[in-house]
Amino acid sequence: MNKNEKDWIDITSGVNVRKCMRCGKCSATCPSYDEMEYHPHQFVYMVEKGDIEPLLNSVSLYKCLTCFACVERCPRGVEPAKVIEAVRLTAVRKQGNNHLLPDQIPDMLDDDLPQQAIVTAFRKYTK
Amino acid sequence: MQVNENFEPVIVAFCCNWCSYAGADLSGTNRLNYPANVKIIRVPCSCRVNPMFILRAFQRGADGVIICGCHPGDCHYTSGNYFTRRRITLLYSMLDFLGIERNRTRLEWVSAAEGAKFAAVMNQFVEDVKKLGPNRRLEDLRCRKQ
Amino acid sequence: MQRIGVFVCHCGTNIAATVDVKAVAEALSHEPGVVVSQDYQYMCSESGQELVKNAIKEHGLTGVVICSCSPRMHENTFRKAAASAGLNPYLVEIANIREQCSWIHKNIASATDKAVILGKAAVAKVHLNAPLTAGESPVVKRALVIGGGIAGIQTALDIAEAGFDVDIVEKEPTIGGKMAQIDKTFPTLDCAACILTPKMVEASQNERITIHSFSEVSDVKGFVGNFTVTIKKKARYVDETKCTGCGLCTEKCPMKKVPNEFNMGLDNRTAVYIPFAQAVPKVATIDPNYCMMLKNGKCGVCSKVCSVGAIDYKQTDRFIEQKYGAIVVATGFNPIKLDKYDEFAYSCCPDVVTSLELERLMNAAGPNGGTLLRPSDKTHPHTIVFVQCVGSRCDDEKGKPYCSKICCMYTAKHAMLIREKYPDTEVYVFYIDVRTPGKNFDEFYRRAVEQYNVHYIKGMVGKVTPKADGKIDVQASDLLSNEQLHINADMVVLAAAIEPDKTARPLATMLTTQMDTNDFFTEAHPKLRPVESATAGIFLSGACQGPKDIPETVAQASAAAAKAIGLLCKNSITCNPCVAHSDELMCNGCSACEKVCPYGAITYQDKEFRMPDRSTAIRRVASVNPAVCQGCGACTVACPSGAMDLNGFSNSQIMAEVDAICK
Amino acid sequence: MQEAMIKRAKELLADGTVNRVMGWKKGEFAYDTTPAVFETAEEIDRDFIYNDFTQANQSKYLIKESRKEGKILALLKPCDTYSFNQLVKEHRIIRENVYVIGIPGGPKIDIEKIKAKGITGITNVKNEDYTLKIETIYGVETMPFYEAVSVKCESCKSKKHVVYDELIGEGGDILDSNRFDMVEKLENMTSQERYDFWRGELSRCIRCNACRNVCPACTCENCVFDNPKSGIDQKAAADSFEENMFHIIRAFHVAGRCTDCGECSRVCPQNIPLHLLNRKFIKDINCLYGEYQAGADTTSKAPLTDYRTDDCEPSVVHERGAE
Repeated sequence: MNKNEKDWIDITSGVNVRKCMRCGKCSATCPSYDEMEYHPHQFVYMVEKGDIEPLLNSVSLYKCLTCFACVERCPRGVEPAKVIEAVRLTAVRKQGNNHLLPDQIPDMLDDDLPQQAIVTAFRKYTK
Repeated sequence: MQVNENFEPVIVAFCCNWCSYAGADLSGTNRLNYPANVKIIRVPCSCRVNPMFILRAFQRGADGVIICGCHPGDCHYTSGNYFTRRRITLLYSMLDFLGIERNRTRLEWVSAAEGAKFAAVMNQFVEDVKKLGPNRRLEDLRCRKQ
Repeated sequence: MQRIGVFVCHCGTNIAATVDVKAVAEALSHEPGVVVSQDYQYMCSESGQELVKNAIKEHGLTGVVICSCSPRMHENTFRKAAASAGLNPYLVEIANIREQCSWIHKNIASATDKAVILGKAAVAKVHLNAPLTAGESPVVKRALVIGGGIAGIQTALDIAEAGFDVDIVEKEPTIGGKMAQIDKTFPTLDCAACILTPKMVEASQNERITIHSFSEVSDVKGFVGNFTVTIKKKARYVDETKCTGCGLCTEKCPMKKVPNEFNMGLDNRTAVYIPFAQAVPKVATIDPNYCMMLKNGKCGVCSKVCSVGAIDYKQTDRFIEQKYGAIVVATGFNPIKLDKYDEFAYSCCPDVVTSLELERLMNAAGPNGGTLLRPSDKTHPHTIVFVQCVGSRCDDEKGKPYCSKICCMYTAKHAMLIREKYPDTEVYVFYIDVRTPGKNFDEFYRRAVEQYNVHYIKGMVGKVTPKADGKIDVQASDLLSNEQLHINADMVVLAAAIEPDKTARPLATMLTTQMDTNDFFTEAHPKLRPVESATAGIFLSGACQGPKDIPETVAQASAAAAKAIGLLCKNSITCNPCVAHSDELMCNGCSACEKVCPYGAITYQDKEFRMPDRSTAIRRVASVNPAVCQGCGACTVACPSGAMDLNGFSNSQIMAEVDAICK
Repeated sequence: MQEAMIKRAKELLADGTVNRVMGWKKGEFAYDTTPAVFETAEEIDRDFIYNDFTQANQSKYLIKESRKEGKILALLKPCDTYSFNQLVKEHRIIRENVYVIGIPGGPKIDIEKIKAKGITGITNVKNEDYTLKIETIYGVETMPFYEAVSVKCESCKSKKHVVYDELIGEGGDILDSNRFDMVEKLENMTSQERYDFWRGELSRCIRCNACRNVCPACTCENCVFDNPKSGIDQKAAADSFEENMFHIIRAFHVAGRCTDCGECSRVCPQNIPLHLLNRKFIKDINCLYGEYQAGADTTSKAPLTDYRTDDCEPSVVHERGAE
């Protein structure tokens, strides 16, 4: 267990993962659930355990739409999307640079992309 | 500062009747030692302790003042110690602001069941005050013992 | 001149082994005012007490200091001894030289020194002790119960049984409360109405019980043993004394489209109505928001059909004033409103209902006569999803932070009843935790799973979407199999959190009782005084104090009744004389003391004072009701001018102790 | 501005809305202004003054005045309205008996600051476009207005009138002030440095009671320091302890009620920065129990007569800042 990484996620996300009461409403509400290897509630639980390595290497990181449905619905105010975001940032920073610059996004857009994905992409990559 | 081994501080402890005074009794019942420097004054509730009493103690020669009350939420009068907590926090902050040594004042929550805690708190407090030496910053010279 | 006697106890060797008791008696004999200073083997023994009594008489003592064990042990013993020798008991002070001296110190010299100092402090204090007399205040032998649900009914019945008059104030037209709306009760599955309605009738027929239905408490004055309460009897436009409850008016009333609150708005009633068949009192009430006669003066059918002439359109609110010795609060609970939970589609889909609505849907006296039908199209539901913890255990402003306690059990009950009555129905229960502590509770829940094949799924529902075909898509997570589910449901039942009734907070203000941040009444002690409020004479019954099921509610209701009876049995109450008092000449009238008083013992009044320049001035000054004050002293420190002081622990007494210790 | 006030005051007197007017009165010199009650239009014409020197907070006088027959007109600067509200909240001022006109406040100037420049024999001071023309018996001197601004106005907290029946001039807003800077500086000193600082200040106290008598929060019928029964009464400080005692207790008694009007320091003949003690309490209350401005309203619970079950423990005092 990497304590520094856990602390870093705690700080960057601003989320207290110990508030989770394991109801799973985040995962129940998640539109990307089926795409994900680890689901929102697992993110919260695994970060709480400090079991972050598998998350860093999981495709789930990039499947989160950052639609904030889980944040909106969580009865305990845990804000899972922010945890996922923090893990994602950890992964991105680990590799030394930002993989996607805002300038590159216009070229990558295609017409079938949902509007929300575009907005959330900006939210994701302009940190 | 030079620690004077022979310095015996005067410690005044205000204890609420329902929890801390009973806690002090319990540490007696269990024969748990703490220094004889500590003299207890019984008050109905920690919220009865007026800042005037604390200053008065320092004036008359006390070297340390400690207030003990029921744990927050357990007050016999339901809310007394919550008021105590605010008042005493502000008072201690003011004394600190005026440059009075921090370890001369303390507030502790001791329940009627915590005889051991009472003794431990008093041992620690007396030791801390001993390290500070006699109260010189908030004394009344006229009351100084020769 | 004070004449003080000092009595130093050996307590066998308990004190004498580490404290030189003779030296203590000798040292204290030189203190100012001390005329006699003695030591004795066992001061608390019969002969020890005789010694004190004789000294009081012989030396004409004005104060007594006993150096012995903790005052928590024998203060009362010595106070009684002093009183029997003719000395005011509050002129006795104890110096604790056992628990706080001989038992904790090993060095005889330092223990003796400390004992002397503790003795000196007690002598210094007793110099300033004033004789105090415990006041007495009479007890009015009548109780008020606020709220006529099962809690209020049980409390009233128990108090009446003990031989005291008791009034129930109920804001609705009938007593019965939430239990009257419930279909079956867990874990026995007996019919709620069958066990409640006899109690309602019993209450109405008991000659010691007066029911003020459709009434509210509008003002409370006074204190323990002597409350004066103003009750507002809301205009029901029907003369209660004449109405026979025949129901003819309700049949003939042309205004038939009024949402029926007893059936949770699932069907309609008339503008003049009797909430349900077994209502007590069985008296009609006219709803002024819908009655055409009251709104625009056109109709008057009910008045025409009423054979006893009970209809009175001119009726107005009436106020009655009554004195009570004790008040029991039984204001109960309500399910929270769910309109903020968009994800459950409660507001937009009629087939998403709360559990209390389901109770009515399943009740034989309910809108469907006991057949479970979907509210939207009146068809049988085949798949029903229950969602637990809706609004309970929530950390946000939409819900409540606490567990509502009853939902796990009633959901198991609903699931079981549905499976029993309609075995072709699939029932899913989404839970976070199943909490079933209680006699036969877990067995009950297991029966739902094992015998009735209710599908319990660990996980929460995330989204409920009504579909065009009338079905409802329920998207949820199954945390144990780690998958997201979609259930094609016919009905969704939400276990809404429960909250205290909205009338509780203004009532708490009137009663000067405390509430927690969730508006539940706070008990005087969470473990040892669970049915009393911190304010003397106010007792708590049922869910107004916290979420409770029926057995617990009834248990607490009877406990509150027992406490109230204990009070009403007394002819008068002795007050603790160590109470606060205000020096009116110094009081600024700033209200600081009033705001910190946990008992509402301090009131303000305008008084006329003669000023030094012979003019008169009207000033607002505090006065303490000694019957209500418990003597904590919070007010004495809040008071900047020092006008407020505490008997027995006055500013000067405590400072005298401080001085003696620091000298 | 003075003309507008006089005009309105006379109107209100004439139409019987009020029977007295509370304002400021000329002294021997223009800079020498005193709060005063006017009963007639003539008195107002003769003596009423409102200028850069009218600093005094009038609220405290209204305790007595609002208990007299008839209604009184009070002209309140923004900072005075806070004290006024606080006194209404404490039932000291009878609100119905006061007609409040909000008037623009400072910055006011402090004659002592001008005198400190070595300027003597002052007969009149004029503010010409933020340059002070100081007429003295020796001739005219000038100095920038802002160098003479009084201490209490230097860190003005609000230009907003929190209570009024009408306004003359424009209302303002709550300001971001730097009023806690000095408190913070002291907090960052060592305990010994703080002790030395306060001994240096408080040892000058001559117990003239000016701070207490001017303070709109110190309104006790009988002050504990004048009451022989209180056990702490003292006429003059006989020892350094008593110097401390007086100011600690005074600050504690006004804690949560002090509106930070700054009058205590303004009137101190020994220039002791007494407002720092009050600001220390205000700062602590703000950080520990949430922002609270005494006098901002008449209904909120005062921090010392209120509590939260999750309030911090007093040990925070011992854990923060320099030892």
